[in-house]
Amino acid sequence: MKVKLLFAVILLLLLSSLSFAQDDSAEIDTSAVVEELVLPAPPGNLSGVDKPNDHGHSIDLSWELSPDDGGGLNTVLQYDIYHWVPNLMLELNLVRDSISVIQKIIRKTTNGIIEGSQADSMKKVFEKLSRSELFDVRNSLTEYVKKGNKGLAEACKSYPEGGAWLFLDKKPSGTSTFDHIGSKEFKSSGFVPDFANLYYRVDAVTADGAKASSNILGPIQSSGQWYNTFRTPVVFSVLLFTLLTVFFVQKARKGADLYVRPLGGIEAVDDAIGRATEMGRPILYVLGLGSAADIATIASFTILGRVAKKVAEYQTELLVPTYDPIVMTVAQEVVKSAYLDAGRPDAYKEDTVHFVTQSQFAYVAAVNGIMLRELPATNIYMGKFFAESLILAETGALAGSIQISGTDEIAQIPFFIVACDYTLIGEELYAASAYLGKEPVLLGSLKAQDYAKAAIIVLAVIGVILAQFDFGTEFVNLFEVVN
Amino acid sequence: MKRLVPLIITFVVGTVLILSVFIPPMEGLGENFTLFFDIIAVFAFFLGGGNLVRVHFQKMSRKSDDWEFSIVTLVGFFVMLAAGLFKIGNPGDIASSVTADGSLFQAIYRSVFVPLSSTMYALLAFFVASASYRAFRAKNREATLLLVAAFIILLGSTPFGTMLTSWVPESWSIFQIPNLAVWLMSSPNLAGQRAIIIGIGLGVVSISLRLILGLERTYLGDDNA
Amino acid sequence: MKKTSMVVFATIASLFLLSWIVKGMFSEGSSPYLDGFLVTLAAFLTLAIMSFLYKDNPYYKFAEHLFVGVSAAYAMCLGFWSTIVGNLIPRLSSTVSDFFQVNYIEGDYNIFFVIPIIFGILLLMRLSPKAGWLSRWPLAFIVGTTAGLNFVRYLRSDFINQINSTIIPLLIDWNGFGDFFSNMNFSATGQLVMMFSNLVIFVGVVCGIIYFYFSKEHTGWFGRASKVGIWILMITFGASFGYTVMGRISLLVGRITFLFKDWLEIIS
Amino acid sequence: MLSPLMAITVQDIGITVSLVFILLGLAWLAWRSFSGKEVDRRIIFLFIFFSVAMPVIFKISFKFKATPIVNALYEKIESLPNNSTVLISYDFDPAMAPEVQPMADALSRHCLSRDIKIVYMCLFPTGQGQLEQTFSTVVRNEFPEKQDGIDFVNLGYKAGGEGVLNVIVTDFEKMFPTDVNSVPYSEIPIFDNIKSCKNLDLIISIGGGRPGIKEWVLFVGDPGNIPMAAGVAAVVAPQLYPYYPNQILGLLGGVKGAAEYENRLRDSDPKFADMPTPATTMMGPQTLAHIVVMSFIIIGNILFFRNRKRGEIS
Repeated sequence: MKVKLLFAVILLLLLSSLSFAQDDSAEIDTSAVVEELVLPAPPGNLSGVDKPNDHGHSIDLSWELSPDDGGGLNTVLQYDIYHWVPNLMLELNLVRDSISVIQKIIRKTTNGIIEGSQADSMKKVFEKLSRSELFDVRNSLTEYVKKGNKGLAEACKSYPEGGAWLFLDKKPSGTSTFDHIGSKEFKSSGFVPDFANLYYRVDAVTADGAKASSNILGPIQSSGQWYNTFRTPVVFSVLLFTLLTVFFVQKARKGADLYVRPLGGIEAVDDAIGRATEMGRPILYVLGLGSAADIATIASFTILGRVAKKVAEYQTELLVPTYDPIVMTVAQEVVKSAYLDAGRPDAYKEDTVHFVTQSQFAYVAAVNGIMLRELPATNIYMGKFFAESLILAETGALAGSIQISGTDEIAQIPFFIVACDYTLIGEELYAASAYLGKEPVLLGSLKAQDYAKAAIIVLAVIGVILAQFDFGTEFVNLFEVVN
Repeated sequence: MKRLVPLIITFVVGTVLILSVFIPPMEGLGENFTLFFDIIAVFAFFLGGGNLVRVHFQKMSRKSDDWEFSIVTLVGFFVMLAAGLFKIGNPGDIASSVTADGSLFQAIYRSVFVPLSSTMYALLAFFVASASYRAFRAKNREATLLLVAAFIILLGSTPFGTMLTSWVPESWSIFQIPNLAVWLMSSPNLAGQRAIIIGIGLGVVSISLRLILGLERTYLGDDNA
Repeated sequence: MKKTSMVVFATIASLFLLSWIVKGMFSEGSSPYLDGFLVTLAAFLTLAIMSFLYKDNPYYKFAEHLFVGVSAAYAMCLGFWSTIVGNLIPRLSSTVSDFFQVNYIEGDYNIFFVIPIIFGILLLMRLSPKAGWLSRWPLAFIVGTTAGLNFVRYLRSDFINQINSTIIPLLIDWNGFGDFFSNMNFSATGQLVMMFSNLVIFVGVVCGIIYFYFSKEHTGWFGRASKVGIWILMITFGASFGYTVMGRISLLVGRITFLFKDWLEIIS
Repeated sequence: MLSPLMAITVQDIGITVSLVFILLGLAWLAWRSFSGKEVDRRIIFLFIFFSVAMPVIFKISFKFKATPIVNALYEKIESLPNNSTVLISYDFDPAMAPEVQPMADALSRHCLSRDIKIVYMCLFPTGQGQLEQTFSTVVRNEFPEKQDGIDFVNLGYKAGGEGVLNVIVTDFEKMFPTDVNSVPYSEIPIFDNIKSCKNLDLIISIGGGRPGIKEWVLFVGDPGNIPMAAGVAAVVAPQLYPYYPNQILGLLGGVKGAAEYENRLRDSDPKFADMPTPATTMMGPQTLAHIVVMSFIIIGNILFFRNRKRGEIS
């Protein structure tokens, strides 16, 4: 009961101070300008549209520069943009201010409290309240704002009565557009209601403070759109790519023979396994630091499957130290089934794939240790690699192993190329897994990617030819996604 | 159940986020989903911490190799955690920034975390040098191209390169080493990088599509785990 | 412990103890011995990591293990304060918000913010051997979000926008052949070089993509184009290598500066 | 008048001695390699250590002219009107700090001195620790008159990487209900007219990993059509060239980019004459180390070709 009373008192206090607020806004009016000042010519022809292709709550304004901006008297310093708001909005802003004063008292921070007599009086009232009362008042006020905001659109209809011009923003001279991007949240002070009558005005301001107002724009309404037409090129490519992928995956599933060219690095893997067998030394397979959802790691699993199968056939030893626990379980599965495929499930050892640690350099130190102790005949690095790539490849070279690598981490490719014998560059890693796995899903999506690449080549060639002529720009603009 | 629910979640979330790009009213929903994602990402940090504690306690109880060092990890972990969560030594109260100057958290950050992580990466300087002595060879035409490009960039990033070719006249200035280095970066390098990012970009697009459509399920692990 | 390693340990310990005392005696500030300790600790850890270059050793292992623990806790604390306290709690409960002194955020859909909590807790289930499979749900959410976000963004920025950027004029300031030949020079900003650059970019991108085209055998003109592609790629990697050397050396300079300036105070 | 001999300082002697030392070392290395003896990797490590340490001690430094891609960012900041708002994101950890912290400091200095407001945030948890360093060395130290919340604001770190970016491109407050000191968004004057990244005049990401500048371009720069620039560690700089100039208007790559920016800034206005230039200082050791690395490559390759020739004969 007591809280309700308090709430009423505070609200009354706030509403009474609203008359001050209106007085404040009256000051802004151009009629108050002192006579000695030379008025600039006003900006002309203020017009506005609902901001296209957005979720609403925003208006794009544009005007013609004042003749005294960049010419004439050349006195215009800036443009002040105003919008008309109903009293309800001013009231709600005040309530919001008082909520924030309460918050600050609750937070025991005095820094940044709104200046001025009004805030002081609020502060005085609030500081007398107990903590729990403060919370209650705050919650009631918040509820009040929430309810009040819903009536804003209705209140806007009263223009020009029952409201005031509110300063929005200033723009430097030479600017002739302003996008009033309102908030879509009821609770935010920048809230702009959709389908409400909005009014705008732009003032040209000189360095002395003389102001000249443009015509008043309004009523104008903001609204949301259902579809962002600016992004049509993206929609097209999303649809095309999806269709291409689904089409080729289906085709591959039906057993169509989709050609993938052989890759040097993959041929080298087979040779390297043979070499390891001859030398009687193990093969080290490093899956990198990626997670099981990383495309490079997924590609690496397929290659690991192939390597494990060959290893099982040749009866060589395989070592797979892993960095990520999920990657480890998947890798175990892959290796186990590869041994099964090769008809040697008995040769599979549980610790072939083992977890090391999930710390980058500790992992490197451990793998380096394996390299120098076991002296593997071949080291295969496939997956996501970061700064550790060079340390691994360097140590491997020191141990005299043949090294085959592949990663899509661009920054690390040079180190692999320099220190390894074969390197799958970027996308080649993905292609390698499709080539080896012959899985319809992988083959199909590789095909779709190839078609997309072909499209780039064709479009770029046409575009470059057209770009030599003036009418080519229209073609280029097709690929320009604004906003 | 173990597979179907995750596949549905992935499909729904992925589709909503794609649609929210084109359909403005869905923007808010997309924002909320991403906010959920960010919050879950923090739980992933907690999972990382929990995992760390579990692994190192196991190591200690099993007395496996180097188990003594697990104590170091755990002490470091808990001290830092306490310093951060209780804001020990922070000026101001609970609302102050966790990294505020003067806090124990920031002190440990500066004198333990910073030297450790930056020295880890500084080690790479040594390995780069060693690799350039040992492995950087003009084995074939491709390797030679790589080597020459690297050499020009190395020269170009030192005043030495400027000195070496300052006699080249203005009308031939592209052959001055610094200009040549800039040109290498902004022409052939740009072309090569673009070719790679288009390829990898398409790879990412393709795997995203496969994940959303449920064609790619590796990340779920095996059924028994 | 062996006798030699005991001696090494004693020497190192006493040297750093000495450093702490000396630093504490000569440094100014409100708490000289604390500052001295912190700088000495940082120096010790720096040198401990560097000792890895000689060989793997207990000091390195100590530093390394400390790093693992501290970095995990660092990320947890930041995540807790910034996201859990900053974004989650204000949307859940005004009482808890008040405890942490953050503003409660009023919203009609706040109830849905229990979803990330449930998923977060399910994610932690991974720590339990029996309910571990439940962590696949939040994992699916994470994967779905990244896939959904990446799908459109990569298509737009790394595909459509890259086509747009590759369509460049090959003729620049073209006023006929006469003008071209009479003004021809090899200046870095000259017409010839600019035109050549654009040609290299265009041909380089096209040939580079051809190298990554897997559906056709690389023979004939296609093979030659792909050969040009790999040359361009090699120059690219060379440039990257050169740049990386610079980056790595900078880090070393940073550490050495710390040792000489902040710790030993040889330089000012 | 001092005789020329007197003008020789300890520094000059130091530089000469270190150059001689490095030259002798290289000669020894070449001789040892050519006589077919294995050189231990640790000797090479030691060598690199000295060639970096000596110029650090004796402070060899050089001046640099800004390349167009660096200048583009400088000019962009110069062209921004007063009271513009720039966002600087600290997307790096201490390991990259020697390269990129000087950029972050120089950019902050440049913006604040031109009365441009700065919104600081980070996508790396460690970025918040690094931000604190800029605050203590540049913001609070050199610009004591600038006020928190009015001239700059520190939003701190949020987890999620691209998830964070995807929200702030359309709604700032949703992601950052408060700044790092728990001051609510609505009470921060800078944000009066800023609802999303689209209201910013420029976004600069300082980084070198993931999430970093690439994510900024993909999730904020491109979708919101917002001018972007970047300062990055040298390792990733080459990868960002495809986005220049359409998607990134300027790029500082590695410590050289930072040094170029510092020099450009210092030459532009006498008030910057005394500013600290850590990146420029670092270019001295850089240069020597580069020369050593290049010598390694040359020695290695001469060795390689000699051995190959021998292999062919035998």
